[in-house]
Amino acid sequence: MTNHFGDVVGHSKVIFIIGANSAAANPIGMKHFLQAKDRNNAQLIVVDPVFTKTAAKADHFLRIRTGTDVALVYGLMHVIFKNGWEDKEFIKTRVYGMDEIKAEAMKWTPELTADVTGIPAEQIVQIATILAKTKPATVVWALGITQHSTGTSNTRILPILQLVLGNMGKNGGGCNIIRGHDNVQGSTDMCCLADSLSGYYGLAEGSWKYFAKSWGVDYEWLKGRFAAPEWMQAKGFSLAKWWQGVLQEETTYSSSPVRALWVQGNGITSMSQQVKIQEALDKLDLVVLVDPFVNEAAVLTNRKDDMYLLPAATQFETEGSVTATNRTSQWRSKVVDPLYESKTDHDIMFLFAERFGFYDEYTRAMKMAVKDRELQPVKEEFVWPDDACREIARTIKTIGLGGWTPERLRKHQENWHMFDPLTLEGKGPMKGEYYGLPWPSWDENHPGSPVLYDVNTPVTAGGMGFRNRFGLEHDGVSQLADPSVSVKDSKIAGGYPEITKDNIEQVLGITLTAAEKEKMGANWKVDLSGIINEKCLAAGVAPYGNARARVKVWQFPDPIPKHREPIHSSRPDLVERFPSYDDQKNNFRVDVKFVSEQKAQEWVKDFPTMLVSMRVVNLSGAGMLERTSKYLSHLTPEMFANIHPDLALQYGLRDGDMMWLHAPQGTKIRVKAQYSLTVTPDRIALPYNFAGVMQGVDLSDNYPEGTKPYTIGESSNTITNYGFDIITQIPEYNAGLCRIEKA
Amino acid sequence: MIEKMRDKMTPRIGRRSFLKMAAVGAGVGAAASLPLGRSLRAATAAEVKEPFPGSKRVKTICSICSAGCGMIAEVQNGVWVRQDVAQDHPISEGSHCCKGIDQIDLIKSKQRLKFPMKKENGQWKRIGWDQAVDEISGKMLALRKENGPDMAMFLGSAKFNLQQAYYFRKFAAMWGTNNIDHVARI
Amino acid sequence: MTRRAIIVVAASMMLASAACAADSQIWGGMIITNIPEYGKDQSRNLGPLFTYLQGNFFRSIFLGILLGIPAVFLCHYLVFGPKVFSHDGERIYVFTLFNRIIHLLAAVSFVILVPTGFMIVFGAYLGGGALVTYARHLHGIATIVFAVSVVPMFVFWFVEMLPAMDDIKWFFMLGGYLSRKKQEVPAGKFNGGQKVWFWLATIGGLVMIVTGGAMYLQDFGLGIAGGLGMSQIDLLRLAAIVHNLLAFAVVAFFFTHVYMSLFAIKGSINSIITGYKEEDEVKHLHSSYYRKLKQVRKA
Amino acid sequence: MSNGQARMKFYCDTTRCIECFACSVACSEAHELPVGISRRKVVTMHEGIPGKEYSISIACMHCTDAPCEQVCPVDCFYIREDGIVLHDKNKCIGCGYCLYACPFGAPQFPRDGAFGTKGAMDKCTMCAGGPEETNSARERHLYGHNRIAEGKVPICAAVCATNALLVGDAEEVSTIYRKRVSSRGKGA
Repeated sequence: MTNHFGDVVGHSKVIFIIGANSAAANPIGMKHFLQAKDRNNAQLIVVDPVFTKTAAKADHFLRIRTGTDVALVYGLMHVIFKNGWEDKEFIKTRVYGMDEIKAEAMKWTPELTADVTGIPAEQIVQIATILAKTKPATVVWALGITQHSTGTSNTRILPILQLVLGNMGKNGGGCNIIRGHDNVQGSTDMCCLADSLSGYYGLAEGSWKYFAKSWGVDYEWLKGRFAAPEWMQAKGFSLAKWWQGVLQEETTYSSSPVRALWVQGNGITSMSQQVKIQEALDKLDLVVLVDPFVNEAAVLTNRKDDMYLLPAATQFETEGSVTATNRTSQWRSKVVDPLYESKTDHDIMFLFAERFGFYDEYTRAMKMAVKDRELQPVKEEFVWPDDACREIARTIKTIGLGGWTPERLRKHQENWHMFDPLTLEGKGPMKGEYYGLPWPSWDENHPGSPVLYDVNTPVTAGGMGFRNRFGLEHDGVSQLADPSVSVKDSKIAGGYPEITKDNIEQVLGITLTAAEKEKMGANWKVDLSGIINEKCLAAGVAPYGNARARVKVWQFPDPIPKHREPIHSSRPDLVERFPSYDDQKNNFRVDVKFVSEQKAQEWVKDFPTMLVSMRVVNLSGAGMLERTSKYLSHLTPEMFANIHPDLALQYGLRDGDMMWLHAPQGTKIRVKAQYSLTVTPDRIALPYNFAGVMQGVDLSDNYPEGTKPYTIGESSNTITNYGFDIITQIPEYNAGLCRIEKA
Repeated sequence: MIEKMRDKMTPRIGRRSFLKMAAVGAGVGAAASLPLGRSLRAATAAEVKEPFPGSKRVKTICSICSAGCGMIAEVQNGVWVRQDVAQDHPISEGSHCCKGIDQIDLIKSKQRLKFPMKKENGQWKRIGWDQAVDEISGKMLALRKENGPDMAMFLGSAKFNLQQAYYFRKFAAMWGTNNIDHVARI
Repeated sequence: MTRRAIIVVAASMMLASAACAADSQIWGGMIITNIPEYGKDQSRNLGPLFTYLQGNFFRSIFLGILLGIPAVFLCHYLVFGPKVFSHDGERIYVFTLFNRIIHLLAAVSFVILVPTGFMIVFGAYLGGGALVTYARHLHGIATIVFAVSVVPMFVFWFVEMLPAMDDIKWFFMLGGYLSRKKQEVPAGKFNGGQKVWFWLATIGGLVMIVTGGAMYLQDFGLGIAGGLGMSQIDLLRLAAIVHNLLAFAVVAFFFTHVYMSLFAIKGSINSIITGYKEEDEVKHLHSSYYRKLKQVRKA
Repeated sequence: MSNGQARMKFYCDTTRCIECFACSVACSEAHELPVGISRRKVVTMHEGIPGKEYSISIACMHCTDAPCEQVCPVDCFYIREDGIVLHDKNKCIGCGYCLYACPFGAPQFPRDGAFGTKGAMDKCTMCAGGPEETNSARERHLYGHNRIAEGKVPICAAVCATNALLVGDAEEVSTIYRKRVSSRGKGA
């Protein structure tokens, strides 16, 4: 989220929601959208394959065919460019590569867009007009956008739309992406990811060296922990396809097959390819599942030995901070001590670190601090979570977590009432700070940045330009912002590069002492001394630079986003015109099929119905948590599929009848047909929050005694079609095909 | 005709009893979003009885979704007795969805995993922490010896707090693998 | 037989309650159809109607019946006195043992049903709570006893209870009860008054069972309401109205029946205990029947 | 209202209600109701029909001329001076008359035992408990929490995800709603 919910209420005139059902997934977010409607007369535009509860509150509802988001946005941009409604000044001064976008957009006439997306041409023109004429508009999305084989393109095209409209860095504008779990933003920022180190540092040698230093360990020791140095810098297996590391059916590239699985609080029963996951679980040598509830992976597998369940405490039995979707950090206090024999997650990690022989190295950094501009040991014992919090604050520069000290976060919690819900600004003693110090909060005095990329606010008050991340120029064009774009109160006029040891004196026009130079890190990202940060803020300069937003990513298979039909498309005629990518070699250590799977056969002939996954309000994630609540489980007592009566009757299905749904990969699930007019007869919608039944087989006996939730059901992900994003490898949950059969 | 009959349906005043009418509405700022009637008065201290004497109100954050709603947990003698709304929270202003307001039930759920367990010959068996840690670490290290550190896959959680998430990444790094992931792929 | 019936009824009740535990007919999705309809002109208006009737009249009418009818009979007794018949004549066998047992069952059930019914109606004056709740449950249990008796009763007296010309005459002279004179009253085995009571108690009784059962079970999901084209709650409202209205008549006739058998005709109660009626009584009060008996005997 | 006394009312703004069930679950959880008893319900009308679909949260509306109070054979209802309609479970015989009279399907009946008979009626108390001693364990057991006595707002309205559900003095509730509608302007 570049902005925040209160900002939408306060300023947005249009809320363009695409691929998000806030009313079910995030009702408190929905509250803010409805408040914006009531207070600003904001128009709510909802794009979704299904008429959701969010759509029910919309002023305009666009029923899109799954997997055609890029086409739709190009269609909107076509109208905008054709009429010259784009924000020319913004594009000229702060964006790089827009010409190619414009050229692509000009191909997407409303008629072509209508044919591809299924949205009437007049409606496309109408919505484009609203977006162009009503400002500011905010764009909201969630997993409906990301979970596609073109997920990366989808997530790029929407910010590009906002750049075209000049809505970035403005109150009431921006891209407000609604994240899923309570700390998914934080866990992502901390990069529990196979392709990054905490703070999105990447896996290059420089990053590892920085982290070795930050952790107070010898880089060579750390390197020695890995199978070989090359594997240290290679992406690991991803959550989406780790099972190929076990099964090795597609070619894998790793120093070892995956033999042990360690799951700590991850509902892998909500992942796609459940059958493959089941096979992999059966084949592994060791399965360790750490969770407050039984991880239903333990139920999915039929393995007989070498599987352990360790009881983790919930987040109410421990203390720490969580990052909300708007980058705000909130302190979460402990309510009660860990119940039963459960232990907190970090205690479990400490316990095993000790057995694995790296406890000292693991916890060393918590006993260190930056003193005299250098990281050094300062005490014998650490205090959890305060010292971990301080460690993160001093280490993670990329997204500016320097201000997140436990003291400040606790103070914000104590003073909830002193912050304004619309602006997040503090009042009284909290004056000058934004609630939860939304990152970047560059240092201990920085108030946090409620709205990203806002050049009309001084850096010290949360303003900044776009980040200079991809060099100073490309194809001979400067990547820095136009001289006319100066961040307010900045000592430097116009754009400037990211600050490094080498350029700091020149860019800021200062002279450093020899001592400062000696202690300073190579650049702002790896400067543990904090000198770069300090000097930059003194000059009103964001350490990461003031650059152009690039709409062209020259390293990607699609430098500018392109519409590509889903792997399993309902329109074979369009597959010819907009085929998927070439098959991919070695992404996250495994090959991925694209066009070969897409063209393996004309899927729609055998699988004529589109498959859409959806959320129900009472369940989240894999649903194990909520299904153990008697009240929540009572709201959806069993797994179902929303199906239009016309479609159901083609198969002789009455309301409440059971049906089989078959997927192209040969898997099937047995679910109840629930008549609903929220779907059209060409698609059905399934909630994905059930588990405990697999392809018609009830797995109740696999639950340890007394742990079975009140409701179990088929996981819709058993029939989620094959398909993964080319960059991030997120599975294609939200576009696929199936065949209906009466059970 | 029925409408006329209905008009006649006047309440029988005589049958009303007035009990406990004094302790009506009150709650100063706590009722920000609500209309506090002119004619409502604050309940006196004598009327406002504490249902859980000596309990403390812990401010915390809902653990369901990323909106980050505030929560008030009432704790009495180390037991979470009641969940209340956090009216002054800057993001949620007291609101919750059904999952958020039911957090107390989820945490106190009967189906919680209460002790370490292992599956042996197809049967679940209760074991102690010591045994669990011994056996798991023994097996992990043995496999590591055979295949190197990339034989492990670590799947972390979006329900960790920030500090735990950071330490989980560090855990995998010090184990010596990049086979670590969690639910956010984009 | 009784026990078996109880088991059958209990089992069906359990089934019904299990069926509705899954999806309530009242509080489930059906609640919506009910709410917007309430009080609208085009709807059946059963909700407001029930509220109006129950809120204003039912209790008063019951009070009127409870006090009024006995008062009328007291006056009648004082003015006209009981009818006395000779015990010297022959005794005529009119009720078989089976008749009497069944009637006894019905009698027992009525002796429970009517007072407990009144206890529910006037529950407020009894303070509600456990006492009236038990009365309600007893009302329900007695219903089972009544249900067991009503069918055979209906079957074995059905033919003799069919209307006849005598009945019209009987009604014109009100059975001769408004006179101290001993006269022959036109009536078959059963007189016009008895016949009305019979039909009310059997057909009316069955309706009472059904409506009462519906109210007792409340949230049953047997598709009955849907079959009748109404919502469950409207069905219940209708049941409550019908049950109360019918109860007026049933209670009134029950009082009459009791008065006649215990007070108005001296010793007439014996016939349903022993099976025999005094010849004198039959001759006067069931003259047509008496003549028929004589003819049969002659033949 | 004639005497200037506030009359506590619920109002559900259907343009705001998103069927999130927060009110219903909050109510069940706070008052520890058995599953199957929902003092508060959320229903959606015309689901899936653009422009017509709306959701609404329903419970006891605490009617001024409460029909339930008029039909109760044991007079277990009483109406507080602030308009909250409450009842005495110790008096209630579970006859169901209040349910027949209620336009909102508010009265609920727990199933006692195998015969499916009804126990004492249960309904929304606007979090004001019952006739037992305020905040006593017995009151909590029979009627749930008495938040009103604690100076708090009923949990359903307090928790409402979108502030669709309003509670308070009838006039003030309508003022809030009017303000919302007028600021919404002519759009939509």
